[in-house]
Amino acid sequence: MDLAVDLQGITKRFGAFTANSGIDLAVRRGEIHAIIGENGAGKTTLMNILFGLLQPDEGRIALNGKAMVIDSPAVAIAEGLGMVHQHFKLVPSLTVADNIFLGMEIRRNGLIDRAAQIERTRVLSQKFGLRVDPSERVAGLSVGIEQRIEILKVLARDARTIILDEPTAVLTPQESRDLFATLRSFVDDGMTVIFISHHLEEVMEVSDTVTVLRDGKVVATRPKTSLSKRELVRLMVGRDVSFDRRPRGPVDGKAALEIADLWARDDRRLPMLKSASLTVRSGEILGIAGVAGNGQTELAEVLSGLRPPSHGSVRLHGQEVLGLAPAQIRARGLAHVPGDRMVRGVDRNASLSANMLMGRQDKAPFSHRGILSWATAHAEMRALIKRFDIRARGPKDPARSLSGGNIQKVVLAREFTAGGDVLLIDQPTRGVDIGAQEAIHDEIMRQRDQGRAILLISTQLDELAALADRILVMFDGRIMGEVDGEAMDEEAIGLMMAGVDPATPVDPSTGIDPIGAAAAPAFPRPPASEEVR
Amino acid sequence: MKTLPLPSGLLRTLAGQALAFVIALALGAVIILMIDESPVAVFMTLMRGAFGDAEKIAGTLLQTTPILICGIAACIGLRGGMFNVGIEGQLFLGGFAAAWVGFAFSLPPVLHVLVAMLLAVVAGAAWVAIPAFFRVRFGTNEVVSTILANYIATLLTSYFTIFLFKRPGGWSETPPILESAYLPELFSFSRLNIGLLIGIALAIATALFFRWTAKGYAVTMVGSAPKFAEYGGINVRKVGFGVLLVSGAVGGLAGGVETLGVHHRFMEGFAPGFGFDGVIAALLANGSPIGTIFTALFFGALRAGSLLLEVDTTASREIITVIQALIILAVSADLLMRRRGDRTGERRWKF
Amino acid sequence: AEKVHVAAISGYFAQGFGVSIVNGLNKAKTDFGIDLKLVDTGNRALDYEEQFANLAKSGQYDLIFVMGWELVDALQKVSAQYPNQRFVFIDGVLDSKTMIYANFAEEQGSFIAGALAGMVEDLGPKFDKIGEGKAIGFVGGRDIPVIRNFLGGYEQGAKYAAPDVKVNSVFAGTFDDPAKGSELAMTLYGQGADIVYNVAGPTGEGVMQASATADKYSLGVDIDMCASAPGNVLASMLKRGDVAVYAIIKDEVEGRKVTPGTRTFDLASGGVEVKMCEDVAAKLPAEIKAKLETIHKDVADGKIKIARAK
Amino acid sequence: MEVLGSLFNVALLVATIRTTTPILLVALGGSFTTKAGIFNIGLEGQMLIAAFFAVIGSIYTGSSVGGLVIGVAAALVFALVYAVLVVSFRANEVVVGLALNILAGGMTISLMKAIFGTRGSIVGRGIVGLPKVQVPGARDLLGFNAAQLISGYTPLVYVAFLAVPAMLLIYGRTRLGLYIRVVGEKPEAAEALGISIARVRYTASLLCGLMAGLAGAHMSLGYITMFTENMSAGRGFMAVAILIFSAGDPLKVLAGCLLFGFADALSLRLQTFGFPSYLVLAVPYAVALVALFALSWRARPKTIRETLETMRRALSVSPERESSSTRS
Ligand SMILES: Nc1ncnc2c1ncn2[C@@H]1O[C@H](COP(=O)(O)OP(=O)(O)OP(=O)(O)O)[C@@H](O)[C@H]1O
Ligand SMILES: Nc1ncnc2c1ncn2[C@@H]1O[C@H](COP(=O)(O)OP(=O)(O)OP(=O)(O)O)[C@@H](O)[C@H]1O
Ligand SMILES: [Mg+2]
Ligand SMILES: [Mg+2]
Repeated sequence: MDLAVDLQGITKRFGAFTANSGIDLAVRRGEIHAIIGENGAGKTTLMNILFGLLQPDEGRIALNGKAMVIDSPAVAIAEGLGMVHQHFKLVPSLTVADNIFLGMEIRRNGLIDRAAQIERTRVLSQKFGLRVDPSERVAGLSVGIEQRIEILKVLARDARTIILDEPTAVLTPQESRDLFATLRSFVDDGMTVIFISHHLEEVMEVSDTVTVLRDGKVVATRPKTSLSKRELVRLMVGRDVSFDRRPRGPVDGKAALEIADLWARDDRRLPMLKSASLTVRSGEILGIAGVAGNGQTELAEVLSGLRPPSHGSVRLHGQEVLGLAPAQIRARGLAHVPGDRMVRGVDRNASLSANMLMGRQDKAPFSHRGILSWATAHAEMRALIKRFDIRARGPKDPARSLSGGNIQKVVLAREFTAGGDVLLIDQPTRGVDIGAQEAIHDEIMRQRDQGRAILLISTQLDELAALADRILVMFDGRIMGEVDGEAMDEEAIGLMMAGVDPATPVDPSTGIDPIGAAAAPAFPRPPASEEVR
Repeated sequence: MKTLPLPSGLLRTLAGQALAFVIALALGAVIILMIDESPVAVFMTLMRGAFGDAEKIAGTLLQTTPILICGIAACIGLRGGMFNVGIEGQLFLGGFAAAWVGFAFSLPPVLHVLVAMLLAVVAGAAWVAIPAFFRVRFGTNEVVSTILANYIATLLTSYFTIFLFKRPGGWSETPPILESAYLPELFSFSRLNIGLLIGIALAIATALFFRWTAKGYAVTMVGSAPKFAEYGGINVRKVGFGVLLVSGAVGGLAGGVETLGVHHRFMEGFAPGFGFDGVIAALLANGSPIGTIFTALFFGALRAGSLLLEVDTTASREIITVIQALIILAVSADLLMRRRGDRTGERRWKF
Repeated sequence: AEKVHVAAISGYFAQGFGVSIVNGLNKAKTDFGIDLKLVDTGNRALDYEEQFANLAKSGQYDLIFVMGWELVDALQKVSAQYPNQRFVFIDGVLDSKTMIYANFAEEQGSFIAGALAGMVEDLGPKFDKIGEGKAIGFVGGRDIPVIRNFLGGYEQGAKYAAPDVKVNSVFAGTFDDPAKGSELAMTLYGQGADIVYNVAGPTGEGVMQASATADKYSLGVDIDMCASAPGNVLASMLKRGDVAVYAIIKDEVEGRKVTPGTRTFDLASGGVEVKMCEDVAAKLPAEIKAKLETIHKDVADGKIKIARAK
Repeated sequence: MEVLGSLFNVALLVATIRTTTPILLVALGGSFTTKAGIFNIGLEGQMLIAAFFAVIGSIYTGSSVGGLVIGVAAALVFALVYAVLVVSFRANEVVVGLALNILAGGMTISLMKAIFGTRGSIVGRGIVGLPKVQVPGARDLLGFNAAQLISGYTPLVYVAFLAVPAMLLIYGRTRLGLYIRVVGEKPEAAEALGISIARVRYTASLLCGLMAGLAGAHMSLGYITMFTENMSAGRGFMAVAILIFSAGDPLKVLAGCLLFGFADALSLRLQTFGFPSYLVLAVPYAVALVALFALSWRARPKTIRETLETMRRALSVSPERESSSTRS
């Protein structure tokens, strides 16, 4: 057999945690080989080992039939391997051409020959149909273009085997389709593609062979044709799962959270939230769908007081809260599960109790006249560990010793018990295993049934389909339209996520553009926020 | 290698520090040999100079006091994520302010001390206020701004001392403070005064504050995870500003203690280097106030020991500076710590 | 006779006056075979008292020489605790009655140096390296009383010799930054000064070197600095610490036990003197040398009274 | 007017060039580490140790070049220790930097005492200083006054100022410069392309040591010809301050150093007009501090300004919503 990549018995441990355990992977030349698995299954780790960014503790690697020790990406690159990383690795202050030729600069008389690099980039770009402006700086380019640059970077190194780690997570469905066409053309040219995803549809659409990872082990490697979607899910998760819609009663509460004509800028000071208006009622789950980086983060941050708004109004139970400090907004009844849990949600080095204490360090029974009662905090944390089924040894464990999913549960536990009756939940199950996902969904439904108003931001449509009463779709900082949760039309949502207007946009009525967004250049989306720092 | 559970992790840290220590001492011994002295004699003299008798021990504690208080000032900043390297300047201003109250006003005994201390504290806080403001408002690097402020503070206090308040006919120093402003001494045979107790009490109070109060919790969180703290409703800027002010205030207090407890006046070149020693003591103790008691004691012992060294051997006292620097370097390398998998390294210091 | 044990303690052994003291001590050591211990105080006021106590407590030193005003408080305290220990305080007189004082009249020497500078200025451009306007300069280390005393003598001397001469004085704020000393001197030369007197330790060395760069004149201090910038150093105002300590130790060694009291080392007794540099002196008109002799005599005799700075 | 004339003249510019040079050399060295993402507070120590060994080297080899080489070598050793601890051992860069500063101070004094039997300063004793370079024809072409500006300095003065364009070229056009920038800005990107972060940071540290070494040698063999305790006198710390607000860009470093050098030269002059020395001596530090504050103040409030501005616009359009946007 003609193998481009042959991994045998790869094992990688991070401390006591085994991320890859005895993995065998054989990738034939000229195929698209998908690797799928849950978050944390070990996909990125495996690819980093293959690419020389990590060293395996055990196992053997052979490329193109040659046994190799890949102790640096340089070795992998020399052997014709290229990798497009899950988190892009471009240097913002450099131009597109500089980025592409970084590490293999074209030089004349010892100096970098910029003109030649730009020319070569242009040629490459044309040859592969990946359009970029070679002399533009990368800072400020959209994610889609950044991805093109990453692919060009790989191609410029004459890669014959390309690894793409979750390339579609930040793309719209349409952009994804373009990418797949490009990948196909690569394979037609005799190249090999390894493609990581946990989106079943994509895998079924483009791959020739599928390898499924679970808990750091290979559970199956099969030709796609022999697989059904249902089987794939079972392999990934280890049992049948259905994101069936949760049963629910009617919504009849009063308006708890009202947002009107809200505008805000992102970190680059570009308008990123444009005239958003919405209302969430008590006992209702309002879902926000959209590709990551379309203003959802900004919306959540403005609501919780973490980002200065430019304009608009936010009312909690009829009271204006826009512009108040986070603590004041919390005091008025908003609880917030942040999307970026490692940075915003916890202090990784603090104990679980200390993490639970955040926001209530001034309140009884945890503190009396400013003196903390750690005993109470530990007791409370112990109770939460039980109630939310958090896998931890005890309340004094540092947060960093927990897995991502369990850290998420700590955050949820804290926020759900914080006493707020409006819950702002951003990506509740990102990086959470399936079992825990169900538990979290149960908990969210329980909160709804208790009459809380819930604003649920998620990039996973099936999650929204299972939970939301209504779904709004965001694109480019605007709310594109609304879909009823009962009869969710995925096609319509997909179009709106890609910026296609279903009918008329929601509220351009006033015609006012208070922050000059219209005048601003078509501005790019920031890359998806990095989850682990 | 497996991750070891906490106790043995601590053990390894301690073993690592001990190893670092031994290496530093060995290097120090080599250097001592190079300058033609016997390392054994030098180390023995150091020990005798630091702990030889009650007076020597008191001398060690006397040296420890300002390092300790400055170290606590640094710890407070470090806990809140602020790197106050300007303690030296705060010390000078605090020292001057206390002296001024001490000689310019005549007050009843206890009150006099309290007022002088209060002004020292205010002066220290005021001196860090502008760097602190720019740090929290505009992100101006506090390390650099406080270092620059040190130079200005030293020159400014010299100016006050020599041009405005010079003791007539004397060296460049202010008039002596009145006896009512003296800090009580602990023993008849030493200048050691209740400043040491103030320092230890402050260390314990600071440790308790961080561990057991809601405010201390907020400061710790701002220091270790500022975005999390912000999200949790803590006013990060206010806390950061407050932390620097308090850190500066404690730096000023250190100056006040030196003035009222030891020198009983302010003079040019009043207490050079104690601010930096304090910062390093705090860093070596990893920002722990209790740990700083021990690192400060260690530095104090080295300094006190070196005074005898100069008299009893021909080695220069500066050899102590060399050994001290070697120890800091060796300890900072954390020899037995496992290096993490990521090779990109930290961009900024972390505690 | 018994061997004499001597200790000396100061933070300034590395600087001009301190160097001359060390020279005197070493000479005494060679000549008399005394036991000598030098202790450097460093710059932390907190340390001084322990350092004195360490020396005094050992009881083995017949005489302990002390130099530096910042040590005064610690010295007086320890001296009170060990009244039998004889301390020799160099360069000043304190209240304590149990100490020996070696006092220098640096204002007298500086007066002569100033007078010399004034007279050379008076020669005007017809003398090598002297410019139009009559201006001379002074670079001090830190702005402290002793240095002011030098400056005072220098100014009085210059005005005495040439009433219309302008004296520009600056301070480096430190004794340890020769680069700054050089820059200050360059500034003074640039502003028309032809002769600059330094009283600034290592900082002053920068002044001497600057006089070579600018090709103007400088005046050295404490020790003979003619070699620092040959051809550009007019003279050095020597403050003979070496003479003083040597004389005191000599008395002790020869059995004339040194007792508490003040010994003054002035122009008359050779404690301060102005040493001309040969190369430049050779070019000076004879009448200047003669006049300088007269002034020297008048100062030494007390005919010319010089105010001390306080 | 006359006062101004005697204050601002060619001599002031010449003095500025002299006072700027040592800081410029050391700050340009720091630029390498800053760009490579290392905060190097140990410049002061590298400079001091180089100044000392340059003098030692000059005495032993009897030549100024020998002194220069040995001084730079000493700074390189310090830079190497710094790199080993910070890059390989991941030690806290501030602790290591401060400790190396202390080490340099203690070592120079101890060695001085061991070698020369005294501490304090080394003057004479056969130290050979660097020669002054007379630019040929400068006086004929430019006249005496202007010629002073470009001629008659020791070689390292020219090196310092020529290093600025050289470093622009290094950062802009060479592979090493590119890698240094990338490693500082986005280490992951470098790592993913097989560029060794450690190697680049070591290189940057050593280049920094080289320049700091030149700065030190300039202090003791060029600016003046002697060594004295602590003779770097805070210039390394000034350089660090300049590096912070210039982010290591050579042109901004030059501007910052000139500003400081000018403030220094000017403050020395102000003394001759009767200002108290202690206050005047604080001027350069105050200038640096104010510059630091002013630049960070300028850099930051854009967000604030913009938000305020958009809010004002929004308010003028829909005044009834006035109460809503009050956060600044
Ligand atoms: N450097 C590291 N140190 C410790 N644990 C790590 C490290 N890198 C990864 N892990 C852990 O290894 C496991 C596998 O991580 P990996 O990134 O390979 O998952 P993945 O399958 O790519 O997930 P995702 O779909 O979220 O990208 C996770 O639990 C992760 O937390
Ligand atoms: N993979 C790498 N990782 C880190 N640094 C590198 C890497 N490759 C080159 N460098 C650094 O970049 C600098 C320039 O390298 P280069 O290969 O251009 O040197 P050179 O061969 O002397 O140059 P030239 O071939 O143009 O004469 C060197 O300092 C080198 O250390
Ligand atoms: Mg991954
Ligand atoms: Mg004196």
